[in-house]
Amino acid sequence: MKRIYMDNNATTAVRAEVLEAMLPFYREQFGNPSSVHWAGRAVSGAVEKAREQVAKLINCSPAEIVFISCGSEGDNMSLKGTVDALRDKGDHIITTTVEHPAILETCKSLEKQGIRVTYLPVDHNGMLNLADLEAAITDKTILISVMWANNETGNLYPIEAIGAIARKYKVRFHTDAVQAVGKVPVDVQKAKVDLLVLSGHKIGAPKGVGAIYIRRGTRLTPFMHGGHQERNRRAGTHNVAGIVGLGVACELAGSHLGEDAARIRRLRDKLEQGIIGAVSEIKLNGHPDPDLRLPNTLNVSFAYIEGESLLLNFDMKGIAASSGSACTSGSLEPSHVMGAMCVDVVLAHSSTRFSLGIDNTEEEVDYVLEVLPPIVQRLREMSPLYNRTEPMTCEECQVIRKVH
Amino acid sequence: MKRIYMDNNATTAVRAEVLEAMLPFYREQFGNPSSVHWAGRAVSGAVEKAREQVAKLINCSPAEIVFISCGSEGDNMSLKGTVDALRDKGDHIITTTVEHPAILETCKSLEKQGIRVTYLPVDHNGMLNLADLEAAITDKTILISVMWANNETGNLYPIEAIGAIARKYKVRFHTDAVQAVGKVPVDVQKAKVDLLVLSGHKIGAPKGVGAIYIRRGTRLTPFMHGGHQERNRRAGTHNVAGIVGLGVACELAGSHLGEDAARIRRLRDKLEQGIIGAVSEIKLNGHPDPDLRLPNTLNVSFAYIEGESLLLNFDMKGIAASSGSACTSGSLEPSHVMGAMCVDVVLAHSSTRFSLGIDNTEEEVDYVLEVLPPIVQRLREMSPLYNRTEPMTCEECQVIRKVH
Amino acid sequence: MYSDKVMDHFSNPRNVGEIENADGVGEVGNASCGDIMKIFLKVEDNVIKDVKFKTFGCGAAIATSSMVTEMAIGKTIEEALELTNAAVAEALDGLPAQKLHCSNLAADALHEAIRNYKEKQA
Amino acid sequence: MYSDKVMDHFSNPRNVGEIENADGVGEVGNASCGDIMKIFLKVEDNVIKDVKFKTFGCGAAIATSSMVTEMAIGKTIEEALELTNAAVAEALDGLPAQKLHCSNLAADALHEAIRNYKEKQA
Ligand SMILES: Cc1ncc(COP(=O)(O)O)c(C=O)c1O
Ligand SMILES: Cc1ncc(COP(=O)(O)O)c(C=O)c1O
Repeated sequence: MKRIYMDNNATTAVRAEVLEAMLPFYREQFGNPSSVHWAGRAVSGAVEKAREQVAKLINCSPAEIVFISCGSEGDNMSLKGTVDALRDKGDHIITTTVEHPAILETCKSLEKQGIRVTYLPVDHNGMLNLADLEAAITDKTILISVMWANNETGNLYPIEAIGAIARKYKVRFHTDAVQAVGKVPVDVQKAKVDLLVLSGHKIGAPKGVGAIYIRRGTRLTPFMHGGHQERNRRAGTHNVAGIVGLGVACELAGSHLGEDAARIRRLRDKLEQGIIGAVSEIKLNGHPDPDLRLPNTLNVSFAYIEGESLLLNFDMKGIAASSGSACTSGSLEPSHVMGAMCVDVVLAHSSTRFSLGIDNTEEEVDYVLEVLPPIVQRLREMSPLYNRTEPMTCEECQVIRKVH
Repeated sequence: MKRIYMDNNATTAVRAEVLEAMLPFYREQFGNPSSVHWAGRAVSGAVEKAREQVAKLINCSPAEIVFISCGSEGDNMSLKGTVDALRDKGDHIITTTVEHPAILETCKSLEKQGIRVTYLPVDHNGMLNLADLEAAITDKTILISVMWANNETGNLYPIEAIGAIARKYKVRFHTDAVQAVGKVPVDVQKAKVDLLVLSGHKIGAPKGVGAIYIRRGTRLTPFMHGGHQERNRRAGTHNVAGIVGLGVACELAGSHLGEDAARIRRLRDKLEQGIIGAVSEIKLNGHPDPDLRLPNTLNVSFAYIEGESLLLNFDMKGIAASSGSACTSGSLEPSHVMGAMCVDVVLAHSSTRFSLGIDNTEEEVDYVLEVLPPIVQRLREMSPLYNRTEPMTCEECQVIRKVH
Repeated sequence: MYSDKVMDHFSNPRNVGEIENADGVGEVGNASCGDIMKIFLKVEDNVIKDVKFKTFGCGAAIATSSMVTEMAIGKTIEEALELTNAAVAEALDGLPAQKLHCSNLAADALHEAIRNYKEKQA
Repeated sequence: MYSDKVMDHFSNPRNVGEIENADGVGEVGNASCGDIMKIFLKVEDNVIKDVKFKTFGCGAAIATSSMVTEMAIGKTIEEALELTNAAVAEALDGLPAQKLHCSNLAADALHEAIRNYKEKQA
């Protein structure tokens, strides 16, 4: 069977060059970079080289990069570390309703400790109103945290403009750039961010490694206490192979960013136009202007059908995508991002994300466009909501209205 | 040049079988185990299999295992998560002066939040007095944290006896078993521990993966907030390859534990006896009874010389070991473990740890025994403390007395 | 995740559709899970002669709907009322834990349809 | 970590030993770093004719001790007093940052020895 992977925002395959670079660090150069002997020396240089590669991709100094285990760790570290370091300055954080759970759940845990959090709403396109952001800042605000790109819709947020506002009010600015790095240009100087988080497995490096940019002079209480690794900023023996892989993945991403993005963008646009042309009663989720979304992401809802059924049908044809349906999220509610955008809850349940990557081809897009319309049609025929003549029951209305 | 690695307590090489098991999960089975499609399904089973392998090694149920990124994370999670979950019950933790920094630094950070910590002293052999432990328990005590085996000396602590005391007083019991798992039998039921931490890279799995055992029913606030991974106990995309590697390493460790330990123990004993026989004025650090130490660990101080010089000389002969010297620890003080054992500070600076592993051979031990005595002699000849006739200056006395 | 039987019923659902002038129609839905199931009955001499369904929902919702129609056909009303959600799940060789509480409503929909049938009779 | 020059002086330290009936002896030590350096001088006509050292300490401590002896021999007392720890580190092509503050005391030991020499003269 054909296997078409269009779920690159969930995770990516490790790139061949990345794996090759990693392999020597499992058995030959297996030392602990903190050791002074040959086994340690053989690897400490490799860690520092990776640090330079990561730094180059986001335009910072290597000393400002700290290696961590994943994007979630970086988000926890940024928020909790800031609250601990700046608690005397204030107790207020501003973020958005469309952040990844790594931010939202961390904020909830901070609220239990007495931190006040403003969750900025978004409009129907999933975009922020910067006047809202500016209005939310008080003299107790210690952090603004806005993601660079949304994982579900691909929406790109105006990070430079937000950075300028943060500077104006002298508020620290953190961005979860897990979905942005490697897909669009990311420059921490231009964007004036103080903390930025990236994760390896979204850009062809392995799972279990990430990095956080900490602008020089940014006081941040460590999240992981212990040994002296990473100049006391993150304890735990270095994941050397993972770090080496992350470095190579960043270098590859940087050197091909323009061409890769353009090619993937063409495929995404073809898929988008193809679906819009072939299937009626659908809704594009995220910003209608494809320039304001990641070049690889398409999120679309198919009225009357539920996302998991769609995914399973796609899967039977070898197509891997993802869904905002409650049934696939591990929670009982459909996607909070769809909810924040006031997408009708039934449509939210059918929101389907196609996230392309460097390995996708035009043939794959053609294949998806071929098998998708009949699957949608078949499921619609099975749906009690489709071609309905009687009015909806109370229960159903409730279903459809139950969006904030 | 010969390369003899005797620093297995710092980190180990990834075992060939482990690496082989990991490789398919980088490029072929690269999916996110949380995904419902083929790419996710292909790996979620592998994660669950690894969970069973880890559970079997320490005799718990797979549902009680949570995968994490390293030992330090597990220690942070255990302490911080317990304090958050049980804060209403009390504000007192009991630990020891010889824990790894992942415990000690975490305790320091908790002290800043108002938690009271009792650091139990150890005797000259590095052992605890269980009457001290019992006497330290109050009705505000929420956690006892004692390591299973010490990383520097190899000392094994009486975990079963401590578990019994903890049960008697109904206090939660955590053990940092990073150095014990895979080297000695570890059974969480027998030991009555509630939380246990292990780290992959100490047992032939890669760096960047570990596990925590959380006894069923143990309330623990998550350390890493975010997605629903690990049944909401640890957010972050699974490090699938690392987890698979950890599983295989645990299985290998379990199936060969007896023979491996016996063989390594014979080599360690030979090294120990050989050094004691060939070099005068040395001090064995840790318990003199080798049964009360890990089978692979030997820690010895060489009077009059400093540890880094020794290590560098060993290194020039291809021997990798480690030292309690300040110069290699990344801090300004020599090993806190030597300090806690009241080892004279000059001797502490020369404490040298040989930690053997499955790959060491008898020839390697012979080689070390051949090159070590002349190195020690040469450095002693160079030392102003050796064969001294005049009395020490004030400054020197201070050096030697400055131990708690 | 799903058993082979679930996947079979999901990919080849039995008795999809509507029955015109049905003797009983029942619908249940669960907003948070995104499942709505609608069951149509044809009853003759107290025996269920035909059942059809339409379902908006996940794989488990569709498979349980399909399975319940197969299980109900030929049963008396009383027998059909004894069919439980658990029995449906069992007939499918089980369902994933997180599906048991929210997508396993097909027997409820059947009971709703029988209630509607009885109402009409009365 | 260490430069080649440091490693050279560490593995083949110059002028190790003591001078019997030395004209000056100086010792400095730093408890927390575990470094103690002792320098012995032979002085003739205000010129350092011979220097020997004994050092307890890390690689940097031994290398700087060795280097300072090489740098001092042949210098006048005044010239030798101008030798700094920084100059010693530089002559070794630099030292790792964490070594600069605590293991780089060889020039201090030399100055101590010169002070001791002057005291004896007075
Ligand atoms: C006893 C002990 N605890 C914790 C750790 C920390 O483990 P990791 O480096 O995996 O974070 C180590 C190893 O460095 C250790 O020896
Ligand atoms: C926007 C965003 N932030 C954070 C994360 C968390 O990253 P990780 O899975 O590496 O912890 C993800 C990916 O799942 C993401 O898409």
